[in-house]
Amino acid sequence: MLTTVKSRQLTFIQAITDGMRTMLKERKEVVILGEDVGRNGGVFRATDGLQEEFGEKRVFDTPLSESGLMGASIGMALNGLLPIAEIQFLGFIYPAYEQIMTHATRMRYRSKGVFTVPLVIRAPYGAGVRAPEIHSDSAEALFTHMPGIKVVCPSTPYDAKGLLIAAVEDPDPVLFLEPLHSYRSIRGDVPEEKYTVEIGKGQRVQEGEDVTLIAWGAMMPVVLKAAAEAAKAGIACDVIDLRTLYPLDKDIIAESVQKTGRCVIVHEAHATGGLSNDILSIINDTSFLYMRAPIERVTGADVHVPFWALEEHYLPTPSRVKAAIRKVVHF
Amino acid sequence: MLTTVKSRQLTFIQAITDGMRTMLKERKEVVILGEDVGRNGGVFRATDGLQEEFGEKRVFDTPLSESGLMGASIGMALNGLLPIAEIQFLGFIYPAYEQIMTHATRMRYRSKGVFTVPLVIRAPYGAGVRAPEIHSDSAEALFTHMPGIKVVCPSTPYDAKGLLIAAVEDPDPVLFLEPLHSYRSIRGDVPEEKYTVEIGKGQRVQEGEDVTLIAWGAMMPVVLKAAAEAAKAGIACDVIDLRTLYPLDKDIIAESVQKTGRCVIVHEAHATGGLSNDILSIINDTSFLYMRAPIERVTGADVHVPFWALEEHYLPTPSRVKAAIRKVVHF
Amino acid sequence: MAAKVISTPLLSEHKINVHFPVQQVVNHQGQLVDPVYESAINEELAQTFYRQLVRMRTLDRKAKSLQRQGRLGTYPPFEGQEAAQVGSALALEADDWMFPTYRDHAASITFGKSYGILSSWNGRVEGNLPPAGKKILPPSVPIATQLPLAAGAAMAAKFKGSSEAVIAYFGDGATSEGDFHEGLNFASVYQAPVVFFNQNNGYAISLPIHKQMNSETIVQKAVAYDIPGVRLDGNDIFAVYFQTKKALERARNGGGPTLIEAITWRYGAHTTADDPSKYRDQQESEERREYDPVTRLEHFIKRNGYGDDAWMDSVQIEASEEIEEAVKEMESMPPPDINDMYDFIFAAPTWTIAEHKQQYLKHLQEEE
Amino acid sequence: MAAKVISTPLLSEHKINVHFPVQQVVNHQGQLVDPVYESAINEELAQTFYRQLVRMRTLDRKAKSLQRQGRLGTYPPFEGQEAAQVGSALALEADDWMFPTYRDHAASITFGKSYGILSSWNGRVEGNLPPAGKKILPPSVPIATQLPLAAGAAMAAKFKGSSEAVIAYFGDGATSEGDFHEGLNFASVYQAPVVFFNQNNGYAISLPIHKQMNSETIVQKAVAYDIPGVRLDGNDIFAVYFQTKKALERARNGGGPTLIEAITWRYGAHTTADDPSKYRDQQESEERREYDPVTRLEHFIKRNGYGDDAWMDSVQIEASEEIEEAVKEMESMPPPDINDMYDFIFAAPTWTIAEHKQQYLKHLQEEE
Ligand SMILES: Cc1ncc(C[n+]2csc(CCOP(=O)(O)OP(=O)(O)O)c2C)c(N)n1
Ligand SMILES: Cc1ncc(C[n+]2csc(CCOP(=O)(O)OP(=O)(O)O)c2C)c(N)n1
Ligand SMILES: [Mg+2]
Ligand SMILES: [Mg+2]
Repeated sequence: MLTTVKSRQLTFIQAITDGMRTMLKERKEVVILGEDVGRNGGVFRATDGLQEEFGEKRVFDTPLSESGLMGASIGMALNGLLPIAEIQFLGFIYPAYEQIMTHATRMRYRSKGVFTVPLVIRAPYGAGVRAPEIHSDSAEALFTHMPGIKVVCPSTPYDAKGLLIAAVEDPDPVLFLEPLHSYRSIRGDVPEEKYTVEIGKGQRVQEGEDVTLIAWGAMMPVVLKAAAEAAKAGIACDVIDLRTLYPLDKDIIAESVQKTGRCVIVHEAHATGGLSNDILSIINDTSFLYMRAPIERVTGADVHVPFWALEEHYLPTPSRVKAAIRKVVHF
Repeated sequence: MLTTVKSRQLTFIQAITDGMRTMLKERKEVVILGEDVGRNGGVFRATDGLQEEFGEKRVFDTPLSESGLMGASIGMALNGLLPIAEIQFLGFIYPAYEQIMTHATRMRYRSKGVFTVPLVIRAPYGAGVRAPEIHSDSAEALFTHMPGIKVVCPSTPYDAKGLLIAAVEDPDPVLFLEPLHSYRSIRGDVPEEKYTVEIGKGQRVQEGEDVTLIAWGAMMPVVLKAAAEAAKAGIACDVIDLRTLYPLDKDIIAESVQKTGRCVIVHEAHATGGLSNDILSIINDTSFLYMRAPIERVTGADVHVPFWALEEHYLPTPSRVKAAIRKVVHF
Repeated sequence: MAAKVISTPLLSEHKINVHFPVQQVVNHQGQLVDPVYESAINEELAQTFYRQLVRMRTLDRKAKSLQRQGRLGTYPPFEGQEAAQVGSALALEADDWMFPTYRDHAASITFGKSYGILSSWNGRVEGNLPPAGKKILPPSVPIATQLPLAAGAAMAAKFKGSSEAVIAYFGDGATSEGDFHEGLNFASVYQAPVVFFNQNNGYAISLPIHKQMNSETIVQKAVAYDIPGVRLDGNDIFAVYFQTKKALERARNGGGPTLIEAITWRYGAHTTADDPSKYRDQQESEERREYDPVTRLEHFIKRNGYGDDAWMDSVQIEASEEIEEAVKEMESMPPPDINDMYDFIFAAPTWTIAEHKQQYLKHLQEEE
Repeated sequence: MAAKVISTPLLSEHKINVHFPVQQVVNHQGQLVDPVYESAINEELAQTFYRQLVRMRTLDRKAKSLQRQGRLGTYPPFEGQEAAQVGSALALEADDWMFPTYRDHAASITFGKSYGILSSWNGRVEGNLPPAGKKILPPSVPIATQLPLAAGAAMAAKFKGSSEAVIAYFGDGATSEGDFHEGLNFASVYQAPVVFFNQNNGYAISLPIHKQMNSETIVQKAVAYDIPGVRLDGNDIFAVYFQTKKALERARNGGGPTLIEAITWRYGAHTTADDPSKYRDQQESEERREYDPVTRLEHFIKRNGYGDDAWMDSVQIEASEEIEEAVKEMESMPPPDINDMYDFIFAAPTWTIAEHKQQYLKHLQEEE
């Protein structure tokens, strides 16, 4: 028997909308809330049309109040709903940090599982779209460090829908990071049906023997470009898209670096305290004897994302990644 | 000519009080504010007697409002004062995270140095004193990752006073972490006069050739105990007290591991995203070829500090550190 | 019924002085002062109130004594606030939600938690667990953070069309936090069925209310959200009970949230680790016993012939026995389970947690 | 002078309906309606107001046009709000502090910033810099966070015994944030010399005010802090100017903070990236031009013979020339300096920053 899966080309952001629509249909407990998500359909249009389709009860605007939004979402999750709360930009999650850290992440442990918080927090992150300050932060490490919340960050439309659905179905809080730079610049095949991408699993997007490249989200196109150029120079890269930032896919990392013995990690966030260092520690713990060169990290500097006239100098570029590849290969 | 420096034995917390008193005398712009810091002298008595001595204008209570406290302190710093703001426990800094991340740390860069925030934030941190939940968090990594704020954490009364004074004199925001477990359990010689300990410099507290032990704050006594026991087993530890958590003292770390080729890092905070991984990255960058064994990390697990009946099982112990030392030595 | 709202002359050109009179049903001498409630009060109600007040005071005193003996960790006593907590908790329906703080054990127990709640002050997470199906949240430690949660739980109740209402407790100090504001704003915007029950006990640790806020009352903050505000004598269990019931009914009937300010007092320390004489005159504090919630109810009961000294003694004896029993039970709890530390972070442990657990358990074994 | 505060009857048993009348000096037809201010108004004042309003409107329109031409990035227009910003900024003393938002360029420029402020919308940090010694903070992007800062700056002014006062701007949406509450509470507790100047322009991006809050006005939130509240016609520059001056004087004289609600309107989009027709009727928005702040002042000036069409034309020409000049200057700015990214995080770069800088500059060189 042959089953055909219907799919269509969607932009990254359309895939996210599609994921939300799928779950609004699937589970009557799903509600979407946040600043401007209702009539306006979100400042990026991620929730465009959803209020019209599902009504104001399911998809609604909140006051300009991130702590209130987060606290109320946690309260709704405690009382049987499955909220998807949008934070307009990741840099505006800081006022909600308290609610996330003291309640979303701790309710299960402090009640031995009696009270739980099945909550999805969606937030666009990252630089490169000429936004004002604070709008371009990559603050994932503030969430991966603290127990009780999972963090995912897709780089393709397919993964965006699949991870979003997995996040809604996860019984615990999930921070769903959206590379805003990819919203409209990336398209891909997305099945119409419901499917999930497993949280905690990375993906090898290109096979190679010489160097492991590890990245996620908006850095994937950068890394793939560098890999393509490296290929021309005869260097074969094993490219890993992590997809989940906590818990990291230890196995895929270890397997790859044990093969290549060399590794370049790329992210937008600041170097100190960035996730590259967590990856380093996985490599230290699993693959010490395999490493043939120090690991190279291509990251944002330990400075704020600058005002946008300079942001291109903040962000990792294919050229910087290529230089790092050269460095680990020629060590 | 002989100069004698008068000093006396103080507890850790007395040294902090002494540092504040010194700066209240030295600079009329210094003000101390926070919840219960005035008449009550702080819940741990760190500001005991200071309001009586310097008056309600210099040392005053604030409403129960961490974001207000932090925002107002930043505003005062903008307008010429040198505030020392107390957060009652580090776990209650989360509501102030927004103010710290969007203003304290960014005012200088967004104004090219026209407006600056010479602010000290004091906060007791850590577990082991049978406190209720949230009171025992070690959240230093949330601050070391983000640009624009320095983080220090003394382990001795001498360093506590010296680093506090350096923090007040620093032209930028400094988070001053106080190992609350050490408040009364640690005593030491503290000069009466004003002196500073340089921010950004660690200290070798024990010389050894076999293994580097790196820790800070409340973990120092734990590490020293393990080092003493290791010595009995013939293992000589090079023990480093980092003292400053951002910027880390790269040189002292590199120098030590290049000598020993083996390293154990100890901290209370969770493993994922903990500062141990930053230290790993320094070692990766500076000392790859020197390392003779994978680095061992003895840290809090990726779980919340448990309710206190179990906290002894969360905290690193000399026994766990000793086991890690054995492991790196016998690799 | 008399108008409950009086506007007094303006204080300054641009300042409005709002006045919310203090609601009282029974005064401190045990006299009924609001005849409206006469028909709603009977012997059974008075005796129920009394039994629970005595239990709670006995429990609190027991806890303090256990703490002094080193059998309990740091503990936040509530003596003086029993009427506010018991009266409001008794006003709830079985299906309602409660969001208490660390000081609200009397409310939590009255609404169904066991005395085992005390074990949380021995660092036992088990103290946080309600009886099956009972929607009593673990006490909120970070101040005011429970208020947006309560708003959200109430929004969900409305969403589901259930008849659940929500009560959230908080102190005078909590009103300074942003979460107080954001919680009340959310509840008012969505007209969520929640009662924000403030216990104004005059202090937040060492800070007296007049340094916490510039406003004379807490209730006037209701004006900011245009929601009903009620100021009442929190040591008068009848006022507490009837006004909370009314607010809960309004909430259930779509009337949205209410802010209640219950004026009360803690006689003792903030917690057993605190020395109140550092920041206030404890002699004066003791003088407030004239307005004590338990004594007041005794006066009322005697006045109305609902009970005599012998009956009161029997209530006390029963309470003491019950609590001794509960303490025994608490002290024979099995030791804490190390697995609890790892097993309730997520529904299923991530590999990092599983690894940390395995490593640590192995280490413990090897240590032996 | 007439009493400014009227209490209307209570809405429900426990609800107080406070009423702050809308202060107006000149109505939308340009008629003086509050004779109290007659003697304080003269030709010079009216002309000063007018010149600045025209400049600001011209600047805003120029910015929108530059944005459409791709010569400026995303930009948040303020057309409609000129009187609120200009009137309040002119009420300040030279030594005062200003904490503006991203939409408050008219206030910032009126108080002394250069038109170069626009360059910040080309991602240039230079747009944030005030003239030497001028205490105009960079615009606050994270909503409401500037309010506790303003309270703190005012506390410091009081501490130093200086005569500085502080003004902080914020929108209707900002009132929902915890920082609004914490900032006002701090200012009221310490009676700090600060004016919280709210521009109620009806919307926070797409959210209309009646979904932002359950209260009918913003000014009534002053009751929560027991501070003076003033509600005024924000399109009436005279009302704005005189009331702000009064509030600033009160602040300077130890009278503490004031909350001002200036009712105004933004005709256009939230920012140039926003499509307002998605969430409101733009035709209705245009109809509000009947209450326009600039037209109103024109009516007033003509009515009083303070200027004729020719004079107004000359003002417009002058403003246009001035702004064309400023745009030229902005567009001939030297390119941004990469060093700026590294050199202003700390007074002296830490080693990690120094290393990142050195590595990156080296990489750039090698790339060439
Ligand atoms: C966010 C936060 N900041 C500080 C504390 C420390 N703290 C515990 S109780 C308390 C005072 C609370 O006062 P109030 O709200 O009046 O309640 P009460 O203790 O009087 O019942 C403080 C400051 C905390 N628990 N949470
Ligand atoms: C903390 C935070 N959350 C969200 C945003 C995104 N945002 C920018 S402007 C705005 C609306 C502000 O509305 P209002 O306070 O009324 O000011 P206005 O834009 O009308 O001048 C929002 C939600 C932000 N800048 N900061
Ligand atoms: Mg209190
Ligand atoms: Mg607005």
